[in-house]
Amino acid sequence: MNPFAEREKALLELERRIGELRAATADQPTDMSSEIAALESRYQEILRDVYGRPTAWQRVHIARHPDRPTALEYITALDRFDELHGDRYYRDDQAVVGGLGLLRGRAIMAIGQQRGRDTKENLRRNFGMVAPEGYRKVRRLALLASRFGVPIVTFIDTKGADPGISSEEHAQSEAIAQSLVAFTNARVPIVAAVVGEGGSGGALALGIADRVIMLENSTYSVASPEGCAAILWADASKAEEAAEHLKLTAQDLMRYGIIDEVVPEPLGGANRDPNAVVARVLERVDAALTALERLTPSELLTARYEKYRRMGAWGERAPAVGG
Amino acid sequence: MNPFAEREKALLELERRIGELRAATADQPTDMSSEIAALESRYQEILRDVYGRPTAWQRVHIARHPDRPTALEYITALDRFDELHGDRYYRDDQAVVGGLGLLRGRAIMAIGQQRGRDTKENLRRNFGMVAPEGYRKVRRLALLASRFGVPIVTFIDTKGADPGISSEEHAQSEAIAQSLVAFTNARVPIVAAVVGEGGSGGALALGIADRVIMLENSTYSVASPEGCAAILWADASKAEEAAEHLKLTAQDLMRYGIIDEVVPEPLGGANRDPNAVVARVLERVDAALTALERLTPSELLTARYEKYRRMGAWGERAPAVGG
Amino acid sequence: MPMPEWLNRRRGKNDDRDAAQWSKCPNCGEMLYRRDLAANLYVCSRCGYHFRMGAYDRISTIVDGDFTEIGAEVRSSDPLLWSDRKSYPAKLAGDRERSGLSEGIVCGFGEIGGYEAALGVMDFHFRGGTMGTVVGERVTLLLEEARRRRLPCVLFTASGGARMEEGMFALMQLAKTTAAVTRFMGDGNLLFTVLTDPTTGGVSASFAFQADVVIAEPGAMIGFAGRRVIEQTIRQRLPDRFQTAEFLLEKGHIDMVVERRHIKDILARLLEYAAKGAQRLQEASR
Amino acid sequence: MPMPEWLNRRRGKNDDRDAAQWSKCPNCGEMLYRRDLAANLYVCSRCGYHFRMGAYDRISTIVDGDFTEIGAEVRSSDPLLWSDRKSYPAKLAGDRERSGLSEGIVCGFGEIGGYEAALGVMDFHFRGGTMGTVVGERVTLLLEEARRRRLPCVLFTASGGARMEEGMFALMQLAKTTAAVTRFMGDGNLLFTVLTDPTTGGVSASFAFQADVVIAEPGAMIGFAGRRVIEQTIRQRLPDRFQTAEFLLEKGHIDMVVERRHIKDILARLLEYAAKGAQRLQEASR
Ligand SMILES: [Zn+2]
Ligand SMILES: [Zn+2]
Repeated sequence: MNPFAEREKALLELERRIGELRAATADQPTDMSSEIAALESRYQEILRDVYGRPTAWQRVHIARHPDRPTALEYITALDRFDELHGDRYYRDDQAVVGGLGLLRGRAIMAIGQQRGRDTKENLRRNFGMVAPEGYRKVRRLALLASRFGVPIVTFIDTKGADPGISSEEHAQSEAIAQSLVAFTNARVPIVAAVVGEGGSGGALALGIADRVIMLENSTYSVASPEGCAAILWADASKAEEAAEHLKLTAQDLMRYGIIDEVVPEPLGGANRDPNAVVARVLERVDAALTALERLTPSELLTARYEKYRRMGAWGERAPAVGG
Repeated sequence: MNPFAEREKALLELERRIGELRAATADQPTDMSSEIAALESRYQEILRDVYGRPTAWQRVHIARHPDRPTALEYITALDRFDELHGDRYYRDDQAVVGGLGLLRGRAIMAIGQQRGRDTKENLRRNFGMVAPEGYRKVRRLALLASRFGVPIVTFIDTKGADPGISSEEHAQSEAIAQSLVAFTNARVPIVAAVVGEGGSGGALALGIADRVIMLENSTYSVASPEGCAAILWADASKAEEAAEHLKLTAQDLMRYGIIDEVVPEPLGGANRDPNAVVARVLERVDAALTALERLTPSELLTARYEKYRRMGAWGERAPAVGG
Repeated sequence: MPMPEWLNRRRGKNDDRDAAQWSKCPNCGEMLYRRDLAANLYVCSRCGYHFRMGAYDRISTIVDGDFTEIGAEVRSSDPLLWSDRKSYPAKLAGDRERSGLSEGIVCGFGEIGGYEAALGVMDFHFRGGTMGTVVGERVTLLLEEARRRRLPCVLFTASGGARMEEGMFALMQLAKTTAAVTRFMGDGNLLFTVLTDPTTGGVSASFAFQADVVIAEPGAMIGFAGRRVIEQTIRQRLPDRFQTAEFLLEKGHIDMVVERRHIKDILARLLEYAAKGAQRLQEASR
Repeated sequence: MPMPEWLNRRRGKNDDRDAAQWSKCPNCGEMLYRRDLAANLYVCSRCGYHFRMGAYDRISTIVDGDFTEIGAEVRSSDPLLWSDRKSYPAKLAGDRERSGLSEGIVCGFGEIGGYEAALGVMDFHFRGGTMGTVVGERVTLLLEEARRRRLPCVLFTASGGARMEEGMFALMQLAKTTAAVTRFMGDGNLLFTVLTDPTTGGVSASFAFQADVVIAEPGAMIGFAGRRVIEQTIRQRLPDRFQTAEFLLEKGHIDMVVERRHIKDILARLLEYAAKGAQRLQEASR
């Protein structure tokens, strides 16, 4: 059970009571406004208490909240969307949704990792963990975007690439490696939005972009906190400690220059007002595309190379460590 | 049982007897030369009788002869060969053998369909019927040849593409279609040698070339005779009739301008002197490469386009049929 | 929808097919009045089964108005002087008579949802939509002209495979059309294919799957090897869904399965994305 | 083989590993005298098991003579100010001491069988060959310099994945090296990789499988997800062959499995094919 969803119950109870009181006030002559005000003040207090300054580990849970908008919420909020399927070889991996669409009148190629919104969809979508067939679909659509001349917009939300037997048998490494190549080479603008969890190479396979935006409570990391704890201390239960070490929050990554923009969420997380969050993210994607649209393909490629060329901290640019 | 292999038995028996007589003559003073001459004359007579002017259907059997040199005989006769494996996705299809090698000091990418030389190899090689994984290997190696800047040499020997369930499930059509694209686009010279059966699109997937050579008794056709008979008359047993209709011999195809050169075989077929045939084919491949080598990549691509652009018979170039 | 004049002109000989007033749906058995069936784009009003559709009927449902045919003058010759139960020229003449078509594909230019495009439509009623020199030549002419005019191209496929009676000339059409497709696409032009029932053999293994976006009609049988060949090889019956459009979608081979009544819309939308993309590129290069 | 001077110079701190005179083969249990093992390129003389090999040892078996190192001055910083049981700088210092290496990869230029090439060799003894900013930067510098000099590049991989202590900076090295690989290859330069035990995670999912030809050593474990992670996910033990080089060859992922003693030869032959191809192209263009 998601601990944040648990804590929300107190809030939802308060919300219900405030609603009831308001309804009662409307019908009756009794003045209940002071009671309502008191409850609302308590409500705000809990809200700030619970959500005000979430720790990295708390943000991991907000990012995983079952009611947080998934990639499909963004994609279906486009003016239009025509889904394209398959890797052309073996399978249509439903952990990835992609296709052509219109965003505020602009043609785009939208690609997202879809984790599912209920148990049935979770299974069908493999919890958003993409298999090689999915990354090959991503690669194909990225190449297709260049052929159409339309920008690529990705919605990142995955714990990581699928770690199953058949994914290894079908060359998961190759699939991710070639997706990275396709994004590096795409002759069209790319905007990536980390809307949930951004886990490891499985996320980066959709994440090489001219502009990377991240929701305030999304996370993006070299490994999931559980994975990191298992790797370093052979103890996945130390995930909370790992989460703090990994600097996986939007704020940290903004400071490091690894992402370009943080998109605010309502207090309590995107799940508390999904429509507004979806609209805000699409608005920021649109703004990013407007800025990028002026660049020629070769200017884009040069700028993209320079951007990733700088990523790291060594030599004269950063103090060396130790001897 | 291959009917040609059956008929050979009489010849092999004669060969044995001539050999015995010769051995006897060498040891003894008796003059047996007239007996030997008689036997040899009879031998030549049978040879001409059996093999002199084979019909199209007979050539189909010569092309399928179990002792006819397979692709690997040509490949292992190269000065050097380093096999490259796999489609990078799912499987290394052993019905295709490909890799880099040296032919008379020239670096080439050699790719062949390998049907197998005994029951065990037949199974491992799927009788030279290539699956999508194999055509994706072919495509990958053709692209790799352009990256290395080395010419492509193919050895065609297949009844046709593998018609199994998993081949359809893994997109056989797409695999062949993309192999055709890779050969069309290759920026290096391509020489194709039809050394056995050239069956349908499954053969053409290795057959788009700047120069196509064909052994005298090889066949190359739009469908196997059995397949053609099944399609047209719903009766595969009418294969012999289909073979005559299909114009699948090297002589016919040379006349039509569909191939560029016929390489002679010894009387009785390539199986009667495999080493000489292998050497002769490699010599002709080498000559073709020498001629093509002078062309720049763009000259090659233009000439290749023009060559296939002309293939067909319509409009002003050929009398229209009927109304 | 008013019938454009060019359609009526080309349709004449087709009318004998309309003589049969009723058609039985091969899927659900419903008896369908032929005029209603035509009005419903040859889709069974009861079960949605997609009947095979004639090339000119198809074109009239796809283009906005005018359609300028090209390559109609290209006719088959008989390079192999083929004759089995019947001579090849006699077979061709019979099919011309029955189908009202000059060959297995109709090619030309028109507008789709306001976007100009090249359009080629194969017709199974002519020699089973087999790929021969005329189909290959017309597709090539269409792609060459579309390339000159920098227009996207849409090809509807319907094919039982290669045309045996043209032997290796038929097989070589795979090479020729691939060369044309490759030049066309290599210049940045977009190719869309719509696979209709059936799309097999050489057509399937060439332009059908060389396109940028591959669409299929519901229930269409699509594959390289024919069902019968596979069943003979494996000596067992194949499941009904095998090689259907829906099966291929699941296996990742095609982009989408689209009902016939939505195909024009989706093509127009693809052309719109392409037009917007081309415009964006042009503006960025200024 | 006489030890080149540059190798002795760089090897100093490595010698403590030689203190243990005997090594036990993890495959067959044979006790191997360490000097013999080194002479046999760290391959078990009894069963052929390939031990992990140090970067400088490897380089000495691959290059003909001189090796000019580049990027050695690039050192890790501690961008996340990481400290768990130990600080990150302390971990690095420990590994430097133990391995005699400044970081997880050694890059430079030399000749292989007479052909000049760029060469990068990862070493599992330094932080498990993890991909961090220094590995990423050195690979990038190597590819950029190779591109300037129009030389092919050979990369030996050995990696347990990404370096946790550098967080997202480590992950971004996949993007950075991919950018470098893409530019390098985009100009027509050839990249060859040799995957040694183990090659997993980010290195596997970037340059290891972006190369033109992918070679692997016998028995090497290669994959994206680690064995333990998969076993935990599926809750069952994996077969021993899973993710071995031989398994991947069968699955079509890699071009060849080559014994260590033949790797220099095969690389020289690939470089020869490339040189002949380049010469041919040059002559044709004249
Ligand atoms: Zn029906
Ligand atoms: Zn051992």
